[in-house]
Formats: sequence, structure tokens, C-alpha cells
Amino acid sequence: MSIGNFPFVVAALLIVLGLYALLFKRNLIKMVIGISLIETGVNLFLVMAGYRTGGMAPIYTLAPTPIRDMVLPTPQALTLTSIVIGLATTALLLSFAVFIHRHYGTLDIQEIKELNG
Amino acid sequence: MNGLQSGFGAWNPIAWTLLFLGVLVIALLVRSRGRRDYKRGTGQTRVFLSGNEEPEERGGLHVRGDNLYWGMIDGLAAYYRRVRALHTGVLSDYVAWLVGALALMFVILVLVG
Amino acid sequence: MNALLVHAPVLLVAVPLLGAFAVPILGKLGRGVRDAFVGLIIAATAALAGLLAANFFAAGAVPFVYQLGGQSVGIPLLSGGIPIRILFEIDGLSAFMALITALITLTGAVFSFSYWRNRSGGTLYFSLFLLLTAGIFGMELTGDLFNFFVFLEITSIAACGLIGFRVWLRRSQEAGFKVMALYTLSGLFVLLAIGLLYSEYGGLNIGYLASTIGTGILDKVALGLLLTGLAMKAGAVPLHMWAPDAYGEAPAPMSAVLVANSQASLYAVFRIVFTLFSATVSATALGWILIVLALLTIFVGVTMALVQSDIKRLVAYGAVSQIGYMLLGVGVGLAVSAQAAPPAYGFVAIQGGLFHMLNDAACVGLLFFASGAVIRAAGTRDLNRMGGLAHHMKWTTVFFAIGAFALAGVPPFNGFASKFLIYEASFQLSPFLSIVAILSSILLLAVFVKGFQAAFLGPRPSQPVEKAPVGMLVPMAVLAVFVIGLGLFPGFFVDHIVTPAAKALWDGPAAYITTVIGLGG
Amino acid sequence: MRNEMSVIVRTITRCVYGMILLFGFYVIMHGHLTPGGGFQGGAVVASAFALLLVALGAAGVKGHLNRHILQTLEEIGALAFLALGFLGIGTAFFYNLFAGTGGFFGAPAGQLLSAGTLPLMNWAVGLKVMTGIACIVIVMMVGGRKEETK
Repeated sequence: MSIGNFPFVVAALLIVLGLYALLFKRNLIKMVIGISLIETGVNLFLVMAGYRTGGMAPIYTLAPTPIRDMVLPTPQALTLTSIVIGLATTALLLSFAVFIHRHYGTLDIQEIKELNG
Repeated sequence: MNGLQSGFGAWNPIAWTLLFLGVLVIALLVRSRGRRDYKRGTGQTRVFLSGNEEPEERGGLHVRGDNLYWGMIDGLAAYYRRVRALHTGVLSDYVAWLVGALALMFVILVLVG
Repeated sequence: MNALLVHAPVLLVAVPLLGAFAVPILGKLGRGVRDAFVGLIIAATAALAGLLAANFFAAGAVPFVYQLGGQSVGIPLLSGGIPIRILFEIDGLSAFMALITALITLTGAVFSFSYWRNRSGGTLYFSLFLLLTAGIFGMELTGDLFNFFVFLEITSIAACGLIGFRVWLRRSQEAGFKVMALYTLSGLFVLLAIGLLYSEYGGLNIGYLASTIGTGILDKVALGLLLTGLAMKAGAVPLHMWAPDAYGEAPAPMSAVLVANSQASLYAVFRIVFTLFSATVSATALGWILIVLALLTIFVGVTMALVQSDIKRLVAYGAVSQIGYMLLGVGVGLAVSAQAAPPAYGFVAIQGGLFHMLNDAACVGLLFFASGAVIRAAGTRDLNRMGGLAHHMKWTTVFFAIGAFALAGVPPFNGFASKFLIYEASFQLSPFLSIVAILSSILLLAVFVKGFQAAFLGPRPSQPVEKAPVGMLVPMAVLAVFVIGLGLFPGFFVDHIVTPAAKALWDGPAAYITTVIGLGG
Repeated sequence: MRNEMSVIVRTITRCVYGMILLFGFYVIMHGHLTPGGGFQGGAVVASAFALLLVALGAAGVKGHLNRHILQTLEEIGALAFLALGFLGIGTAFFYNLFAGTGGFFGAPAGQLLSAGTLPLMNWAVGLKVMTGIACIVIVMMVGGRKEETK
């Protein structure tokens, strides 16, 4: 059974949801969640870009003879790297949020605007 | 060797510097021809503003940063009101600019393409 | 020596990376050991960059690749016409950018030593500093889009870690969060574009993509994503709002390195529009997009600088406006490059734009260093509460004045030399461009007159002033020498390093492509 | 907030802790043969640390997970990875020196001791990731705790 373009729709939906959170949510933590959502959407897109219907896992030693379709390994490597980077950025953003709460006493982005003009 | 040619004009900093020094020497020469009987500590160095003498103790006056160019900034008040209002300092607005610029870029690239 | 030269591209990334991970361990042995080690690493990196660039330009600036993990470092292995393995590709522009980065990171590190002299906790700062250095070099040297994304994110994370490094300052945390969020978002745009390109062409090597790029809607979407994301990271108006926050709130030496980081993103913009997507959209349209961005950046940057009362935000907006001059020069070159007989002034414009990157790095670095020393001395960043520092800090005063004059384009300093090329070339495309550029330059002089007058002139300050230590004056002096040297002998630098870099853009992507696949296939 | 969770959680944690560790190390060790590798295995191991931290509280694992030791180990992991890259610099950076030589890690493809420097790199990355994520979790937890007592 083919899954068609459904994952791409989900990826687009995730990205739009994340942008919605970044644009309209006021809580810093929710904005971080928004960024994570966008990242998940992009990752899903990458994995889908390398997917082949009926393809098998790209493991060199398990390749059957004759070679059948394999899922492309490069996008998976990309996704993995992007997940690692996402982990680091999320951790950094959250620690900034902790310190902002300590200094400003709020997590409302509309009130954290000393740097303007 | 050290100059720049733009195909339209030329720029040679060494020549410019030599010229600048030459003019400086001339200026100093002219200055040296001036009156030597101009003396400090006499009435000749008193400061007048619109005919009123400025008191000496205001020699310690320092025009602070924002007072400079207030006239010009005041003249551009309408511009500054708008542009400074754009720099809200709110992250959501920055993201909105980014998304808006992306959308505009798509439209331009696809239309022009 | 020869082996060093062969491996220089990868060592430029590997050596600072090694330093970044070794510093926290060596930091336990004491401050002296740590500083000596960081100095050694950063000096070695700068020497490698100098060696690489000197040999590259002396040998006629022929692009070459470095292949990681291969049987040889040279021509890449092709699989079905697609280059495999991780490639570094060095052409005129990459080598030129590596020189700029080396200059700024070296002086920035020396300045940092004095900056952290009397404070604790500098060890992780230097670790992140070296990580950022590795990331910037990687962005400039890599020949592979995915690697580029990784290095982009390395610079983002390291830069934001450094912006928010002083966790006891509330504003630095605010700036750190905002900049990190925007950097991440732009990084994700870039990643999405990379995914689009991969799914379309099955490869990520820039040379390979450039050789097969089409004109479809997906290509245009990818171009839009890349261009917007990278223009944001370069700080072009209207996506510049993070830049004054970041430059203003980071520690002073970091602000200078952040400018090098922005310039690396700008390099990527140039690489993308000239090499990668040269066939997708008409160069005239792309060129005019860059020109419009440039004019906005120049004008808004300068006018916003005029009303700042925080000395670092003032310099930061000045730095933002200078990004506009680079975009203007290269944009003019791009706009005319597609004509049947491209006029010579297009090449001059690109020369001017690229030369201005080097000049801007030197002047803005100098100004950020000087303002760091000023803030340290005055104990405040508010220009309305400063004054009379010239009585105590003669050298800093001189250096600030040199940097300010140079950035504002006053002859005979270096800023004028590159702006001269930009003015002359853009005038021939449209007089309006050069009018905006010249007027903004004059306005920028007014900005720095304000900053200089408020901080340095005036009566002797009542409270005692902490003078800038020698460790801070030396990097300033080095940059000041560069500013004057570049100003007095622009022809030498333009002929030997700027022209090959400009040729790499002006001559189109053919040389870049054949280096990867023309010979190996 | 109490520092540790109920006795059920603690007991189950003690039961599965070793298993999670074992599985994490398995994933790291077979990184060059099966899906997975240094990062994934390291993340699994770090999740065991995080579980321990959640179940027993920061005080409960004080002797077990020392942040400074973890940090040092993280740097060592990163340095080891770079050192493996430098090993091949006689040919090219990251050149796989040991692969296919029949000696050290040079067994034919598909066996555990094959693929030259790749499994070593997996171990280096695994070490860095498990200690790095554990550090982040500990710092976040301690930082959040301070916040609440204020």
C-alpha cells in the first residue's frame, strides 16, 4: 500500500504550526516548541525525500543479490545530523529561557523587549 | 601600482596624501603670517555669544551625545517615528519580518523567473 | 611544509576544533596554560590561512578540491556523475574570505585575553570562540551544501552561546534567545532548501548542483529559502533587527568576530547567486533584488545609527549599514553580468564590494575593540553619560578616530578606496544608487562624529578612568595598521587578492564546476 | 516538590537501568553494521541517566553522576574523534587507515571488528553524546531546582 504524498502534507502542516506558534504565542517555552515543530517538519520532509516505496534499509552487508531498491541513506544522515543540531539549539534556547525568567521574572515575549529602537 | 582605476575615474592615495600634506604646509604658512600680538588671558580671547559674554565657568560644558544633531533628527521626526516603531524588540515581529520577506522573495522569484 | 600546504583546507577547520575541545581540559591547569594554548591554536590557524591564501594567489588562483577520507586529496570520486565523499573546494573567493576571518579571529583572540584577565570563567568562552572560528572557516571552504548547513549551525550555536555568555547581564540573555531563535529558523530554511535540492538532483555538492540546476519552480523556491535565510544571517534590512542586539550585547571582541560570521553568510549569498543558481533566475532580477536590499540596508542602518545613545548599538548599526555597501557592489555586478557584452564596470563593482568586506572587517573590528575599551573605562555604555575620555586614553582615541574615519569613507583610509570603486561603478548603472551610497556615507561620518564627540571630547571626567591595557591596544594597533595600509596601498591588495576573488564570481560557475566534475568524470 | 519519586518508580528504574545501558552500548558497538551508531546509542545511554535523575532526584545520583567528570569525558570523546580523523592525514583527513588491512579492525565487512576506524569513531561519538546529554540534563535539573526554591 502506498502512502502517497501524505507525509509531505504532514511536514507542511508541522512547519505551518511551528510558524504559527512563533508568530502568535507569547510564552518563550511555547516558541521553543514551535521551533522544534518546524524542525520536525523539515526532518520529516528530508526522510520522505529519500524514501522509496518498498525499499529496504540501506545496510551494505544485508544487501540482497540482485540488489533491490534501497531507501536512500544520505537524507537519513542529513536528518540525523539535523536532529543532533536541534538537540543543541533546543537546549541552548531553553537555558536562555531559564535565565530570562530569572532576570525578567516573566516568560512573556511581549514584555522582554529592552532591546528596541 | 598603488592606485585604483575604476574605468571611469582614478584614485591614488599616495598622491592624495602628498597633496593633503602640501595644502597643510600652505595652510600653516598662511597661519604663520597671522598677527602675533594675539594674547591669551586678555580681552582678545573672551567668548561672546550674540553679543553677551559667555561666563568662563561654562568652559566645562560638554554637549552630550543625544544633543548633537537634534535639529536634523527633529526634522526627520516623521521618518524616525515610523522606523523606530518597526524595531519593536519583540521576537514575534522579527519572525514576522522573516516570514514576510520569504513570501515576498517567492513571489518575486516566481513572477520574474 | 608541502604536506601542511596540501592539508591546509581541512586543517583550518580541524585545528580550531581540536583547540575548542582541548581548552576545557587544559583550562584546569591554570589561566597561563590556557591562554598560551589558545594563542598557539589561533596563531596556527591564522598562519595556515595565510599560507593557504599566499600559495593559492601566487599560483594563479586555480580552484582546487580537498577530499576528506579519500585515497587521495585531489580529484573527487564520482559515482554516476555525482561526486561522493565530503569535499572542500577552494577558489579565489574562499581563500579571500579565509584571510578576512583569520585577521579578525586572531586580533579578537588577543583582545579577549585582556578582556577576561580580571574575570573568572573565560575557559568555556575560548572553547566557544574556537568552535565559532572553525565553523566560519568551514562555511567559507566547504564545497558541499550539507556540510555548509552543519557549519552554519555550528556558527549559530557557538555565536549565540557567546552572545549570551555573560549570564549575569539580563540584556545579553534577551539578545541570546532572540538571535538563537532567528538563527535556528534561518538554518531550517536552509535545510529545507537543501532537502528540496537533494530530492530533485540526488546530490549535494555545490559544483555538481550548479552544473545540473534547472529553472523549475522547486529551484526557485529553494533559491528563495536560501537567499532569505542567509540574508537574515548576514543582517540585511529588513531582516537586520537581531544584528544590533547581537553586536551590542556580545562581549566586545565577540562583536568583531560576529561581523566575520555575518560576512561568511554574505559569502554564501554571493556563492549561491553566482555559482549555484546562475541558471535558475535571470541574473538581472537577482542583481536588482540584492541592490534593493543593499539600498534599504545602507539607508536604514545609517539613519538608525544616528539616534542610538548606546555606543555599541551605534557602532552595530554602522556595521549593519556596511553590509549594504558589499551587497550594492556585488549586486550591481550581478545585475549587469547577464548582458550580452557585460560592461567592465560590473567587474569593478564586484571588486569594490569584495574589497569592502576586507576593509569593513578591519574598521568595524577596530571600532568594536575601541568601544569595548571605552565601556570598560567609562563604566557605562550610555553616550549621554560619557565624556572626556581622550584626556586619559590617548591611543584608544586615536584608534577610534581612525576606525570611524575609515568606515565613513574619508580619504585616505581604506573605507574610501573600496567605496570609491562602488560609487563609480554603481553610478554607471544608475546615478541614484551612488547618490544614496554617498549621502549615507556622509551621514555615517556624522554618526561617528556624534559617538566620538560624546565619548572622547569634553572636560576631564571626574571619576578615575581605567585605561586600556596593552593587551587591548595591540590588536587595535594591528587593525589600525591594516586600515592605513589598505588605505594607502589599495592597488596592491586589489591586484593580488581582490581581483582573483572577484574573477571567481564574475567569470561564472564554469571553473568551480569543472574542478569537481569536469576532470574526475 | 519531592526530590525522588515513588518506590514503584525507583524499583522499576533500578531494574531497567542496566538494560537500557546495555542496549545503548550495543547500539554504539554495532553502529557500523546496523542502523544506529554513536549518537543514537549515546542518546539511549543518556536517557538511562536521565531516568535515574528523574526517579532518584539530583541528590540521589550525586555520587554516581559527577558533572565535572562527565564534562571531561565529553571533551575526551571529541578529542578522540578528531584524533581518529588526524590518523589518516598521511593520505587525507578522515582517511580510513585500518579498513581492509586484515589486522586491527580489518576483518571482512559484516563482522564486529571490521570497518577500520569507523567503530572507534562511533565509540568516541557515543562517549561524547552520552556524557554531553547527561550534562545538559543535570544542569537543567539543578538550574530548575534553584529556580523553585527562590
